Amino acid sequence: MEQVKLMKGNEAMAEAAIRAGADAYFGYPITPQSEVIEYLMMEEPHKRTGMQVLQAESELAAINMVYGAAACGKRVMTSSSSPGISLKLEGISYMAGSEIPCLIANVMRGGPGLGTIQPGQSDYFQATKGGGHGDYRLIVLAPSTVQEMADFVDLGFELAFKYRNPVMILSDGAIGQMMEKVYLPEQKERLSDKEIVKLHGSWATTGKPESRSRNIITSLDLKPERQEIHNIHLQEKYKVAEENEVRFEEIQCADADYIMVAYGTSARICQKVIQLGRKKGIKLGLLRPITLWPFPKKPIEKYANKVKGVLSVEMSSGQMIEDIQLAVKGKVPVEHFGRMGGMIPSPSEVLNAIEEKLISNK
Amino acid sequence: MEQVKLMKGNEAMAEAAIRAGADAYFGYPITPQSEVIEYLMMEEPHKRTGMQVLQAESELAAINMVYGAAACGKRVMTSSSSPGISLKLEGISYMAGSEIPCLIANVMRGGPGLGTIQPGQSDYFQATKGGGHGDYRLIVLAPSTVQEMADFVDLGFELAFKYRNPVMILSDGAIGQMMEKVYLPEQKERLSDKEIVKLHGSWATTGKPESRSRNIITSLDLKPERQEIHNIHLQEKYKVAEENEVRFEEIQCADADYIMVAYGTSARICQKVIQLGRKKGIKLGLLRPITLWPFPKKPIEKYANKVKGVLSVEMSSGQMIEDIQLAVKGKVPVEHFGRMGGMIPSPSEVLNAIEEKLISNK
Amino acid sequence: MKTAVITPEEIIKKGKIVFEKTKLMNDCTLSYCPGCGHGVAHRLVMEVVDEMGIGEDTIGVAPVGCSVLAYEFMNIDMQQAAHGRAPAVATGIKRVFPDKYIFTYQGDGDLAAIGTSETIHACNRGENIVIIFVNNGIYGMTGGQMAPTTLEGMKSSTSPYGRVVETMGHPLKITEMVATLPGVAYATRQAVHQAKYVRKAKKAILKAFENQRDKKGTSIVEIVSNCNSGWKMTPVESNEWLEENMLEYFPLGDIKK
Amino acid sequence: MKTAVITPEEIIKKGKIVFEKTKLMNDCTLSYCPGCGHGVAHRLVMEVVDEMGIGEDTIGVAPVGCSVLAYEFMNIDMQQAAHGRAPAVATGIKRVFPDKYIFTYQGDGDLAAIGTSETIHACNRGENIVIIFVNNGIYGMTGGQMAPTTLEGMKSSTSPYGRVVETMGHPLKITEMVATLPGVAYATRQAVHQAKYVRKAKKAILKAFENQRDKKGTSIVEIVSNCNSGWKMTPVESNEWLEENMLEYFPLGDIKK
Amino acid sequence: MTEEIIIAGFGGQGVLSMGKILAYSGIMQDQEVSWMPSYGPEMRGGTANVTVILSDNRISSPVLNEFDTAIILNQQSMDKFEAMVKPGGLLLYDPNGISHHPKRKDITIATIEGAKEASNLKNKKIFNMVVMGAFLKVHPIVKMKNVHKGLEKSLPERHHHLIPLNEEAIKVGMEKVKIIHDLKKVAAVN
Amino acid sequence: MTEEIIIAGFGGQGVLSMGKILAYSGIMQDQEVSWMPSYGPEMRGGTANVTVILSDNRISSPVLNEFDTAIILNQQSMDKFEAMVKPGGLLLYDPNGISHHPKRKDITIATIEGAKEASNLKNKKIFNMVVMGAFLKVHPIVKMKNVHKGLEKSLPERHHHLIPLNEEAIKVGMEKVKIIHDLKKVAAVN
Amino acid sequence: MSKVRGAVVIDSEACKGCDLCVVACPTDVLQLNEQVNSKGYNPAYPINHDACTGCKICALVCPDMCITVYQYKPERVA
Amino acid sequence: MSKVRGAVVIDSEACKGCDLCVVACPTDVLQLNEQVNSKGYNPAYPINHDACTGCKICALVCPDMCITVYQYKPERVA
Ligand SMILES: Cc1ncc(C[n+]2csc(CCOP(=O)(O)OP(=O)(O)O)c2C)c(N)n1
Ligand SMILES: Cc1ncc(C[n+]2csc(CCOP(=O)(O)OP(=O)(O)O)c2C)c(N)n1
Ligand code: SF4
Ligand code: SF4
Ligand code: SF4
Ligand code: SF4
Repeated sequence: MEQVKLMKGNEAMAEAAIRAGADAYFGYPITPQSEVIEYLMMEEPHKRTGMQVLQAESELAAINMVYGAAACGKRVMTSSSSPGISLKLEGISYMAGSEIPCLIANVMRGGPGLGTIQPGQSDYFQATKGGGHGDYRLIVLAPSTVQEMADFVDLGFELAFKYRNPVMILSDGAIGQMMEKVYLPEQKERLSDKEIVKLHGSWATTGKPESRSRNIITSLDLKPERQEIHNIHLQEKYKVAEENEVRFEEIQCADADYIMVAYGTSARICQKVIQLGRKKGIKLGLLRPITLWPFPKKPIEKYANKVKGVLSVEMSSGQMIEDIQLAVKGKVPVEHFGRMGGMIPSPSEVLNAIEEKLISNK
Repeated sequence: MEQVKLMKGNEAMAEAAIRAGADAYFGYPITPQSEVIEYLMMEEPHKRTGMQVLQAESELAAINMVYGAAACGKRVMTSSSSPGISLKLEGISYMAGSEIPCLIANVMRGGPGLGTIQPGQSDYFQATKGGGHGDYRLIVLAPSTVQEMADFVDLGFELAFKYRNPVMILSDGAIGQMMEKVYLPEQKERLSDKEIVKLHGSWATTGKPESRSRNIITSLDLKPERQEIHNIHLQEKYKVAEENEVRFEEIQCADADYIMVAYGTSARICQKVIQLGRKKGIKLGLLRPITLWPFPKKPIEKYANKVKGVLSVEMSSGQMIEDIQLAVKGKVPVEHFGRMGGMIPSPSEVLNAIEEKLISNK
Repeated sequence: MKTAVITPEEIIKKGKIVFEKTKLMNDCTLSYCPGCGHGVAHRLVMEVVDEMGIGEDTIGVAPVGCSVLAYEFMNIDMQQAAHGRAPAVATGIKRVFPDKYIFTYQGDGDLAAIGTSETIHACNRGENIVIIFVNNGIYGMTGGQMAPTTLEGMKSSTSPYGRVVETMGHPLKITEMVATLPGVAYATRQAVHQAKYVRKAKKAILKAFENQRDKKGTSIVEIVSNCNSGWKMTPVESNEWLEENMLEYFPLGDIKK
Repeated sequence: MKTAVITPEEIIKKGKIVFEKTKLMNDCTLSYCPGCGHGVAHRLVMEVVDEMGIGEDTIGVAPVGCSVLAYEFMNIDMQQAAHGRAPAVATGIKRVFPDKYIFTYQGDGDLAAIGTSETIHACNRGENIVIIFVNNGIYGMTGGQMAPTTLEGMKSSTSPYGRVVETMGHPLKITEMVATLPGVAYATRQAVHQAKYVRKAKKAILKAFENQRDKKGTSIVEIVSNCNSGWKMTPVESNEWLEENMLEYFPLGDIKK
Repeated sequence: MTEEIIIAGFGGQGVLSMGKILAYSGIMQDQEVSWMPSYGPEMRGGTANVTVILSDNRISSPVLNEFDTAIILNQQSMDKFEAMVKPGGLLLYDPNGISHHPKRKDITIATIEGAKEASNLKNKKIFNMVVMGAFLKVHPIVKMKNVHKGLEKSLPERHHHLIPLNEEAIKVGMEKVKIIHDLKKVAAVN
Repeated sequence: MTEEIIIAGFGGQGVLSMGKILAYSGIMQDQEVSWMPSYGPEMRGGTANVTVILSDNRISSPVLNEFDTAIILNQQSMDKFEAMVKPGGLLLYDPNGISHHPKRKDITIATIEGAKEASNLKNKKIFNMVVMGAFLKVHPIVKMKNVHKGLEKSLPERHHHLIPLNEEAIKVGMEKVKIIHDLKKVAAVN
Repeated sequence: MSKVRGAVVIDSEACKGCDLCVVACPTDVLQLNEQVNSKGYNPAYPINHDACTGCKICALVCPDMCITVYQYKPERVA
Repeated sequence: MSKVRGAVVIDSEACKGCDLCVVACPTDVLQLNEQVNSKGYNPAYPINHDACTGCKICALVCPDMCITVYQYKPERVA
């Protein structure tokens, strides 16, 4: 039965992983997401569902443990925060290249370098354009509530297996650390090894019976002709995802003169900005991308023909704004407002930015 | 005195590092760039100039050796190829965050994952948008001849120290492996420790004399207010670089109806395409970005008002095309032609692409 | 002598096969250089898996190195791993498939340089896996660069004047090192360049897989092998050099059992 | 008794200072929890550097961990390094500044988990540096997660029911491990929770820096310390617990000299 | 109704758990809630604070720069948050350890001798419950029965025997709270 | 003048070094040159090839799909490159080890018994110089004095005593090359 | 006879009240103060100062270097 | 008396001519062929086949598993 709880975003994600029937979690501690593995260790999911949890010696080890376990057709997850994700990029590129489904959470903090442990959104490029080497894409989900931290785990696994591709939950320290009311999904049964063979035996390394030829997990092909064919296959897969998996939320966009585009914590703040703005008689709306890749290009393009301007609100120097501009194609002004280094924008300063950069500037 | 030699791109880069007065090279072997460290080990630069060369136990170790040595105000270089660069991204983000000047060469191969050892250009996003976490930029130089492999080493060091920022030479397996005639620059004296103290003593860890307060190399600031100020400083630095460091080459663009935008090996092929096209009466031109970041936005914007269409030619699924589109802002069609997985486009197929995607399509 | 009249042809017709390629090795030419020890090592692992009858339950992990293509040659489910990460990958597999047989097949550069951390921590956790560690004293695949196991004074493309221990460090005996960890059940060093060594090496690999069956923890089988291309010798020369030089620094035998 | 009439105030006026904070420690409050051993360890390193008169030629490297802010407290040039990479960073510095004194100051998670490879290979190369290794059996900075050095059965936020060696591995004695490497000149384990240990620890640190002066290779000084916050004890309790439990598994004294 | 609260003091004063109990109590009366803590090592020794929001509607920003109520338990926090109370809002603080007392006239100001009362109750740990009681007396935003449920939810089973003690502390807080500047009264007067 | 050449055979036949010597000879007569090898492990045992371009102008693409000259030293390479010779171009090959001989009529075809001649000279290593000699006879794109300089440049000092031997091999190649299908003649006839 | 006397000066603002010096002192000179300092800590102070021998033990174990130790050897007094 | 006899079959296309079996064979049965195979290698073949005892040594050292070994124990002949 559904259950309402007060939980941190990180804890909700961990509990949701157990309930999603995850088979394993491998991770390495880093603020602001260590609660994920701490919660799992406390819950002892191996007793509840048989789920395995292991603290790896490093992020490198963790992502490669995910590689091995996920390549067996199991539901496997890892999580980290910005610097730790950078260390995982080789492994992520390998998994995308070998078409291994898995779930990776990045609870972002401010960078670059060691930066700060306070919330940030400056890993957008890394997540959506492929921080690792080579032509690959991750499906990127951006929760903006603790509820979504929980809901996107199962969704993430479903998408990962649907496309045999890693999926990333791109969250931030604020959503990871805050507590909200969350309705937990019901417990999903973990798949038995038999079921896994049935579902994923065509590709996963489940042990080779006489009945089938061997399964190989690899991203290597020394013959460029064949490697290119593989790349083309990946690109076609991504195209399908771009057509079918775009998700977003529109808040008071219908009559808006100006829309803000924001995700995660920034999207929460923008909701307050709408209230403040409309009190002042400024018709504001918010388009909240839920999938950062594939990015909601079309809906934004649509508004580009209706509104007077678009503001990208990010806790970064302005990264998502490029995808907005690529959608808007210069039809209306697109401006950026952001805070960096762990600072969270306040509703009032965002409103000022709209008035200065978009309204008075015309 | 200048000296003409027949050298591989990788060897030219290595010899140029010695002649640029580099103090140290740290690297780990990977095809197609292992000749860099092999050449250096053969040359024994510690005997020629005192330059130190060390084969690290991994790319992670290599980039962090660079961190330590470069933070002393020394001229330090490393090189790798795609998967190895992914492993270096945490370190690169740290160096950008701590404002450490250094030179990093990526001799790209086809990805994702282990991919292939044949040439690729699919790390463009990684190099130009910051593959690592956080808001940072690298100055990215794209050589398209063996001569430029040599020339961009000293240029790279100069820019690195001018902006106290890592600089990347983004090359590919073809340019790294091919031999061409190269005029080697004269030997630059390595700086003495005294000179380094004089030049970089304001920030580098050269040992703290009574006379100055201690120098600290760090990217950390737990107080977000201060971390943000640091980030703003970085962004301002990048703005200056965007205004002053854009480099590009125009080939027969003056009267062109269509221009190709390409760098590195692709730019070489496009030069052949111009010949083929003009034989056929198609007026083609090539705009070759030499700095991929900062990207030659303005010149491309300029042509967007003159030509009938733009073709981005990359050995990737299409990455640089986004920067072209951001510059063109929808004024003329921008199309992509690329090969992937280690394949090199042939001049004739590029010409076909122009005819099909740009000419017949109108 | 009467017996002499029996021709080889007759022997092949009437006689029994006393040696043939195991069916777990595919019928394609190995990508290895002529005389490379990888081929023998591959064969021994597959023979053991075959003879234990665990082919259906065995998953192999081959990271980058000349043996990266092992999945082309071994007729079982396999994963290609990133350079150095095989023990972590194997850990992941073993944790979700505790009853399957998991082995890694790694070179010295892979296991003892970039993969040092993954090797040591998998061994320290006593992951119940088999590590096959082919030590040919050099980076073969990338063209003969210095490895952690390259001997003092030994030439390679990144130590063209011989390994200088003062600046490049000492050849690393990582098998001895991990043998000190409680998680390691069995650590041994073998060779495959002569028939007598081949027989011993096979016994060691068998014991390692039996340990995994009996859930004893990590077993590591180091195989000192040649890289004749990297060493710039003929296969025959390389095996002689191996016998005279490698085995002195890397003595054969069980280190922990 | 006559002497009693001398008041403390007079003593302070007339007497001589027998102990004061070394000038190489800055006058700002340490960011450490009350009673944390890091403070003492910091002081000892700076006292040695001061007494050897090498402050101008010393460069410290502090990676991530509670001591990441060491650069705020030590009045010398310092580099903050990525988690686990300090030995590589120190290698880079030493290779371009062979005559300067380079030390790393690392926690157990940093040195023995994510940094295992960098630690072992720096030691194997015999990099002529000093490694100060503060072993408090836990990840302090991130809130008390299990470290490679966490004792069997010991509780942490990621081993809330105590470390289970079967699944989490055994506490790692990495100092013993690197002591086996020829590149290591000196490996010792010390403590700072009682005055007598503090005195010994300082001698060890002095010897390590003298080794560097004499170009003897790598010296590693492990300091078993408390993390009272992570251990969820008062400082006094934590030092007693350390004495009774940590020192049994991590015995003090020279491991290699 | 929406109530936006900041609770700030030293680490170890039970600031975060007070916020958690308030939030749980809100849930018990079917409200939306959010609990946004300061986090990280700077909390060591230093100050801790948490923003708690209880609302009948979907909560927009969990991070705020003005509050209906500020509960202040040390000087640093007083310096930082006094100005952030909305005009007409409430500032509740424990005078012990406060050197510069609040000066604002456009808000209601109340005090509670939390530390003193807690040591009278021979239990430093329930200091935060005394303060919460004081707050609920002035602003009864959650019913006691929901606070009870909130305690049940937020305390682990093994600590449930402590609930009565906590509730007693809350009562004490309710009795001992002093309103030293009452806006309503002020309003009444004028 | 621009000459675009592919040289292809087994690894170990000296394909790459032949290309290098040609390139160096080009430099010696102030031409632009490029030398683009196939690389990587697939070369092990397998085939090796190199694209060499000599030109009086800046060289555009170092990678080509058609050539003025193809020098072919094994069957795999014959299968791959025969079709890539430009009409009017040259295909030179060593018949030894070639099962399917070239059939094209729109190009000049020449053969050189490189392996045989080399073993006559008691030195397998100079096989590639014999072949190069054959090529230079049919297409004298570089002068011998420049080839000499090229040899000096591309061979390490310690091998300079071998230069005469190499030059002898080149001469042999020049003598022994057979033109089996001569376009010019064909042209003349028609 | 003359007995060596010692005295300590403790920076009570820097002190974090960890109690280590109090426990370490062989002559029970030190004790934690009831009053907290501005950081909310109960700093150590010498309650039994005359017993101090200046042995430095408190200073050696103090992680925050709050303690300065003085020693004085009075002349023999007739 | 009857002596155990052996014979080998060598896959000359798979053989890379590494010479290891030739050197290993205790009775000098094998030798490399002058003629190269399609891959350009000189494959091994039994030049002195009658001396083969079927000891398997060649097969054990062959990295490319080219060698199949047969053994035959003829009945004692009067
Ligand atoms: C991250 C990364 N770094 C470097 C490489 C290049 N590389 C491939 S294999 C290899 C080492 C091979 O040596 P070894 O592990 O000893 O195996 P061998 O080839 O000798 O059998 C290297 C450095 C890579 N593929 N990935
Ligand atoms: C790449 C990366 N991973 C993880 C972290 C988070 N982190 C910071 S310090 C630390 C471990 C601290 O423990 P230890 O090294 O033992 O030092 P202590 O704090 O106990 O003194 C971790 C996991 C990080 N900063 N960077
Ligand atoms: S390079 Fe060395 S290891 Fe690799 S296949 Fe050849 S001989 Fe074997
Ligand atoms: S957390 Fe532990 S290690 Fe860190 S300062 Fe506090 S006591 Fe010291
Ligand atoms: S040891 Fe230092 S910090 Fe601790 S109580 Fe004594 S004086 Fe204060
Ligand atoms: S050992 Fe095998 S590959 Fe080598 S020559 Fe003999 S048969 Fe051929």
